[in-house]
Amino acid sequence: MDKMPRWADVILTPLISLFLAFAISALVILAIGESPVEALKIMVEGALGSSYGWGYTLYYTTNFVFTGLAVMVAYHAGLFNIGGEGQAMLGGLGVALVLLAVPWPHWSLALIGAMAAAALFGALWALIPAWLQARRGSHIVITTIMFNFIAAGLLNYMLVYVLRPQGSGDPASASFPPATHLPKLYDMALAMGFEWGKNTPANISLFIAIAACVLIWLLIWRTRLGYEIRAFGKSEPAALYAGISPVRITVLAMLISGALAGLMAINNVMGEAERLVLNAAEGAGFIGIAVALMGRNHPFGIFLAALLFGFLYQGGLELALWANIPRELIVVIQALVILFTGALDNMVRMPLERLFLSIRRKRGA
Amino acid sequence: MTAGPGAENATPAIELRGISKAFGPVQANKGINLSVPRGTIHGIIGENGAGKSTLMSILYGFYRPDSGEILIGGKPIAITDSQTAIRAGIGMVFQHFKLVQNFTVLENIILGAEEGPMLKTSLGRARAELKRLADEYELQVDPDAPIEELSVGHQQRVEILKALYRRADILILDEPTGVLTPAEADHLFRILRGLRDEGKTIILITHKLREIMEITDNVSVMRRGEMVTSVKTAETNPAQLAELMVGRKVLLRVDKAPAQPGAPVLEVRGLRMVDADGVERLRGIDLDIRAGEIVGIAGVAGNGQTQLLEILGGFPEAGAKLSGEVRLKGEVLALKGSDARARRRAGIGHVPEDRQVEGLIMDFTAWENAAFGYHDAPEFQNGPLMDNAAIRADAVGKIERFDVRPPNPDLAAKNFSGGNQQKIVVAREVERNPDLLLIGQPTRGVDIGAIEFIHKRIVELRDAGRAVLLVSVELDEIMALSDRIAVMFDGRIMGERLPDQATATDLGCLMAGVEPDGDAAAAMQAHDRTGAAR
Amino acid sequence: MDFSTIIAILDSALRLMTPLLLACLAGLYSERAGVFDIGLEGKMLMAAFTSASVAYVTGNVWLGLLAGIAGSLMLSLIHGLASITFRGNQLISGVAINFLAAGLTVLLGQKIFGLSGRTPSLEGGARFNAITLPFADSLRDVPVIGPIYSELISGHTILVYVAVLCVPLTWWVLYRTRFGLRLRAVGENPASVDTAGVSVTRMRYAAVAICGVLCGIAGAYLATGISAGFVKDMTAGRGYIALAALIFAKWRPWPALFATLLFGLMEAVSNRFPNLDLGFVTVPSMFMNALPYILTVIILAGFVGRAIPPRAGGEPYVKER
Amino acid sequence: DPALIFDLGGKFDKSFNEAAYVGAERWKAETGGTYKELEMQSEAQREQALRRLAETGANPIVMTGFAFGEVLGKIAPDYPDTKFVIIDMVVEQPNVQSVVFAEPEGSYLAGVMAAKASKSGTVSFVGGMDVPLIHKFECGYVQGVKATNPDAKVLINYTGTTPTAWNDPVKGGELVKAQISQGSDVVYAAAGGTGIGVLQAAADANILSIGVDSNQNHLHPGKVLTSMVKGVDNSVYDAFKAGADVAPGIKVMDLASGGVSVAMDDNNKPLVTPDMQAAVDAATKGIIDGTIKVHDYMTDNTCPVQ
Ligand SMILES: Nc1ncnc2c1ncn2[C@@H]1O[C@H](COP(=O)(O)OP(=O)(O)OP(=O)(O)O)[C@@H](O)[C@H]1O
Ligand SMILES: Nc1ncnc2c1ncn2[C@@H]1O[C@H](COP(=O)(O)OP(=O)(O)OP(=O)(O)O)[C@@H](O)[C@H]1O
Ligand SMILES: [Mg+2]
Ligand SMILES: [Mg+2]
Repeated sequence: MDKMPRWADVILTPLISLFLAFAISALVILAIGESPVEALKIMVEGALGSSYGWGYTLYYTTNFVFTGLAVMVAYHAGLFNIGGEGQAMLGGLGVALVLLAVPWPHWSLALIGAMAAAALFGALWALIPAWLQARRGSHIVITTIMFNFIAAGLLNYMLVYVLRPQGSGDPASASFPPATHLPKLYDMALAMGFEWGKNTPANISLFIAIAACVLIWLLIWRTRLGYEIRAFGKSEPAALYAGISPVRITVLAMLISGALAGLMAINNVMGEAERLVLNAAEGAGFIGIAVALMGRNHPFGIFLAALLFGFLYQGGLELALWANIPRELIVVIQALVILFTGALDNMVRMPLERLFLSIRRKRGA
Repeated sequence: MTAGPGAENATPAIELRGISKAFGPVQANKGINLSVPRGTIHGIIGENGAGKSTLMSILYGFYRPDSGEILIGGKPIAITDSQTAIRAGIGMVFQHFKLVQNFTVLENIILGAEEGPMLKTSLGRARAELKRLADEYELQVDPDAPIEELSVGHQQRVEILKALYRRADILILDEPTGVLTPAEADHLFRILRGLRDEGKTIILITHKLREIMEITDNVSVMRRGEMVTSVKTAETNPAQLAELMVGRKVLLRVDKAPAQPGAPVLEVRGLRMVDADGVERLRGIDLDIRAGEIVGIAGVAGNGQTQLLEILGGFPEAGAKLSGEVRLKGEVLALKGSDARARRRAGIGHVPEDRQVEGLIMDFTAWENAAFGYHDAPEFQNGPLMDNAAIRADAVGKIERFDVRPPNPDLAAKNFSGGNQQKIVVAREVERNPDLLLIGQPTRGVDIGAIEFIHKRIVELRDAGRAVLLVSVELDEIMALSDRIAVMFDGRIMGERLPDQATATDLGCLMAGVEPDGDAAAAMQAHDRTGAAR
Repeated sequence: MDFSTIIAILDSALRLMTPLLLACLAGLYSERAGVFDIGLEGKMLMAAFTSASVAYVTGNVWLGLLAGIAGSLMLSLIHGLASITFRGNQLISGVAINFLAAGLTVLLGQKIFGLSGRTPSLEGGARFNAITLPFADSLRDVPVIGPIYSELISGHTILVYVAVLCVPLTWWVLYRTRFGLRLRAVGENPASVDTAGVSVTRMRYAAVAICGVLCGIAGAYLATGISAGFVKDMTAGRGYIALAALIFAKWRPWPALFATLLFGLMEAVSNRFPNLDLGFVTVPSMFMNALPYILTVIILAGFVGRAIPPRAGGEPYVKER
Repeated sequence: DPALIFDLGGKFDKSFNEAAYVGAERWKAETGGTYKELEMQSEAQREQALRRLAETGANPIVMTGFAFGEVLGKIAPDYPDTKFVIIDMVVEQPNVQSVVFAEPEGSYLAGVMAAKASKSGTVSFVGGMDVPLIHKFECGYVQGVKATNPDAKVLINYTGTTPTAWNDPVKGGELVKAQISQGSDVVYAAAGGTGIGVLQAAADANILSIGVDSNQNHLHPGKVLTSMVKGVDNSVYDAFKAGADVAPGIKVMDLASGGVSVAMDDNNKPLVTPDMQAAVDAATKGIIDGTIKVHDYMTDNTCPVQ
């Protein structure tokens, strides 16, 4: 019944869209008087041309995978969680509190503790909007937006008045003890006998992010809860008919979503900064929205989209470093990528469908 | 083909030549020719998905044909959008009404046909015109009532008024009676005859052969996108039409042995329900159903049947207050809150009235839908995960046994025709072998082939000693299937009848809230008053 | 709190309300027509930039206003293409527009003015100045009414009055005109509009364009009305707040005025009382800064029921699947 | 070549980062040399940027902002041959020069001028975010005000808690208006891009304002009382000029060394009365010779006066 082969839909369409996005970006680069070819070269080499570039690309990817998955889980339940940013901030707070308060003997234990704290804090920050939506009908889009602002205020307060070491001018927590430092991919590669990604922040969290992709895929498409989340997200009356409780699903989906957003903190707070800084989440919560939507709300797609955004982030810095191009160009390129692959994809798909239909007709005739 | 009354006019009102339309790979219409003489009622029948709605939508400019020619009054015309169709004098009442739910009747009627940029003048004129039309054609509706508060029958009147307001000469009605009570349908037919006698041309799509025989002058049969035949109604008969339509012989009557009622399965005592707005929707229902019998509930939609089914199914609308007692096999069922899951475990199966909104997740595949509501059954679990292989295998079996077409478990529910969607729901609920099956509007919009099949399954379930509660606005269906008939009106059960003793007029009176001995005119008036659901 | 303090707070609330109200009404047109728009922020930002740039270069704020509207309209057109013509995901399109505006404004600003996204400060005719309403001065000393008229009502830039007048205007358009009827219908059930012979596409584009115009005015107000020039990211999340207000107002014009005024008021109050001293403890500034958001949540939870969006909202109109 | 890294605010923040940029440009104009510059986009890029620049041989590498402190402390030992200069933070490494400014001293002078200029006896302060660095400004300012006029009232506002707090001229303007309605007639802004709105609103309402970091007197001539100038530009210029020979250690830029000052130029000349000038001179002298002790908020997280 499909209008075109699946591979064309899944691979060809996004590729052409991506190409269009980059073509327009090239025009923008030309317009500000730089060479697009040079820029592309710098970006690709800087982000993917060395283990160093990959180390950073994968570090950003890890952040976006977590926030993308967070948006996705809520989305399947028909909930639009704009609060990933605040939940990620709270996750960072949880990580900092747990790592500073408990004398962890080994990083592995610390990681478990930090994951629990990050997930718990993120989940709790999502719980209130979820509960308000389920019980009071308060629109989750508003409440999660508000909770982002409230989280920023809370973090600001905690860092300036509670967690900041005496005498430090930096609104940041103390550094976490060395025993809690996560192994970097570099260390892991060394242990296996080769050198990879020296001095890059990519760390073991990447594997946790990949594991999260698999687990979330299992959750959504292989468990009863996932089935119920999807059913509820598609049709609330049908969910009621089937005995699925809207309150339960709303709350559970948002808890999982918030926990995932919170979990991002093990990568940026625990894995990279090794302390909590004011601006820790850095908009990754918002990027997560784009990543989830572009990844078609599927973990595999989300991983690819996160990789794309990781590439843009890392390539963007290299661009700023080696060419006279302002960092905002990267924001424009991101915007174009989101626009073409996410919103204007039918512009590519429609003619493609027609093409495949006419090919099929010819063959049929 | 030959013309009906008014045949002296040689040029047909509508002529379609070689109309083809494809939706992607689906060829919905293939080279269709059709000619409809002026001043006739022309019936079109065909299985679900045969392409009837598509063809009419093309005529109305909703879809554009891939090829073919349309002639109105003998003149070729390119109908590129509905505006052109309206100007050519075509009006259409769609299968799924195209009304804005939170607009008033008046607003819906003037939408797109306003006079001038200000609403006030348009509304004033429309109000007067509406009154004239309403009087002339017996199409009374409250012009200021919001659509969402009207019964479907009244919503349909609004659709017809919309077309008449636009001075349509050609009126297309796509399955208009699917949602009407017999009284409403009769009323509609009276109007249609009146319109025909005025010289208007009417195309009527329906799945009900009785209606074709009763009202049409000519009838065309469609199958799989093609026009199979067009004949004078007087020269054919239902069995022949059914065979033309489905391509095989169809049994038009339900064949069932007398019921052998056993122990009571469902006992309802004094069930009351007040909804969130404080309106009392059920006013003390007493009802018993025994094992091995089908109890049919007849009634105009909106008299509490929906609420009754939902309460028994375990999901009363939010904020409703319930009282009374419900027992299943002697066990008292808790009436608090919403727990459809517990009801299923207790042995109640439920085919909901609206399959697309409640019964199915339209974006789920057929196999996922085949377990919907039973997805927590132990046989579908595999440790912490769901056993998708088992669910799929189970679904494949159901699809085969219920002849769901196309037999593709991976197709999304929305891509099946209405009849086949219904088969998926019925298969899911019937094959669970519930002690009590609640079934609402089992064959709404379903073609006769599928109706025959679904009816057979319901009777088989009864014969296996199960209790069935059937709610339908189709009196024919109620009469054909039920072992006992209860009539609901305004949240009460007005009376019970045995099918062989009940007559349509008798039931009609009860449905209008009048004891059968009361005079018929009062009944009709009462019926009109209750037309508004709230 | 004395009377003059109340007047001052309300006065500030009015100014802070204005961009929110314009953006909120912008969203109202778009969403009432069934096109969701989380790109209000980006459109305002783009408009703020183009209006400030043109106002600076020409020295004429009215040209600046036009440029602001044009800048915002350009993004509206993209949103329309994506969500109407190509039936794309409206949320993604909105997100993309926000990014695009954040990047382009700085990129262009840097190219043109070399100030990394800032425009030079606007002076004189390049910005909207406060208007003194007739008799404002002579009425000043009349008790109660005087201050209300001459301090609160008089003395705002013209765009503040425009914004407030847009409320009855929007109400009138929506509920009293043919256009409004069709607009509301297309957001509830586009098929009903289509079968009534009215183009869904045209209606939706019109709505999206009006949204662009209003966002343009909002952005121009930010850069040339309430302040004097563009600073990168100067919308500072107001587009999202406007969106929240729109849902709060349940997509209706008068409640939109109320909702945005409430947001303005809460911000004005927290500006006025930055360090609330409760005697035993001084509430930290962070809490006061977050107070408007906390109050919003509380009000939402306590007093506003379920908000039901236009039924066809967020979904592209598809006839043939 | 030397290199300069700007903090998240971006190089044209009209304030701190921009001052650094001005210094670098002055060096470039004078020597004809070239330098590499980089703007931060995210936290994780700090370390990356430092390493990348160090590896490409940039020397010295100057960075603005306390946020680099932690990272620099970590990576400086990896590049012993590279000199680093960090502004606004102390990093104790043998190859790092830490430049810290005595913001409280400069702010104190600003406070003295504000108190002298105020007719209402109420002055005010607008900070970007409620963070320790900004409290330093605030506390020094309040001390100066109170020392000059013990009865004066100081109104204090912070813009917000998200990064947009530094780029919200609209809110900055509203905060000033709220302060004016409470009687303030001199406002001191330490709020980055938000400060532009503060100065604008003050000028519109015909009250005086005090700029920060760079000399902002020219923004609204005759309406900006003064600017508390941090000699970031000089520090960058000096570091670039010294090249690889930058002296490690802590460089305190205070009043005495001319590292901080209140800007006096043609734009604010009419506003500075002889009385005011005398008070500033006296305070300057007192601070330099130690008879006036300006408390630094950061040492104990408190401010002696409110
Ligand atoms: N909007 C659409 N997009 C894609 N395909 C469609 C669409 N509408 C109909 N079709 C296809 O056209 C065929 C004809 O559908 P149509 O709705 O005309 O059938 P029908 O005869 O009216 O059926 P029913 O009796 O159920 O109303 C369908 O089988 C379907 O494959
Ligand atoms: N995306 C699609 N691609 C192909 N065919 C489709 C698609 N969606 C729907 N159809 C076809 O549309 C036909 C019927 O669609 P429709 O929704 O009109 O149901 P229906 O048969 O009219 O049901 P009902 O009578 O209950 O209204 C089906 O035959 C189905 O195959
Ligand atoms: Mg049909
Ligand atoms: Mg159909």
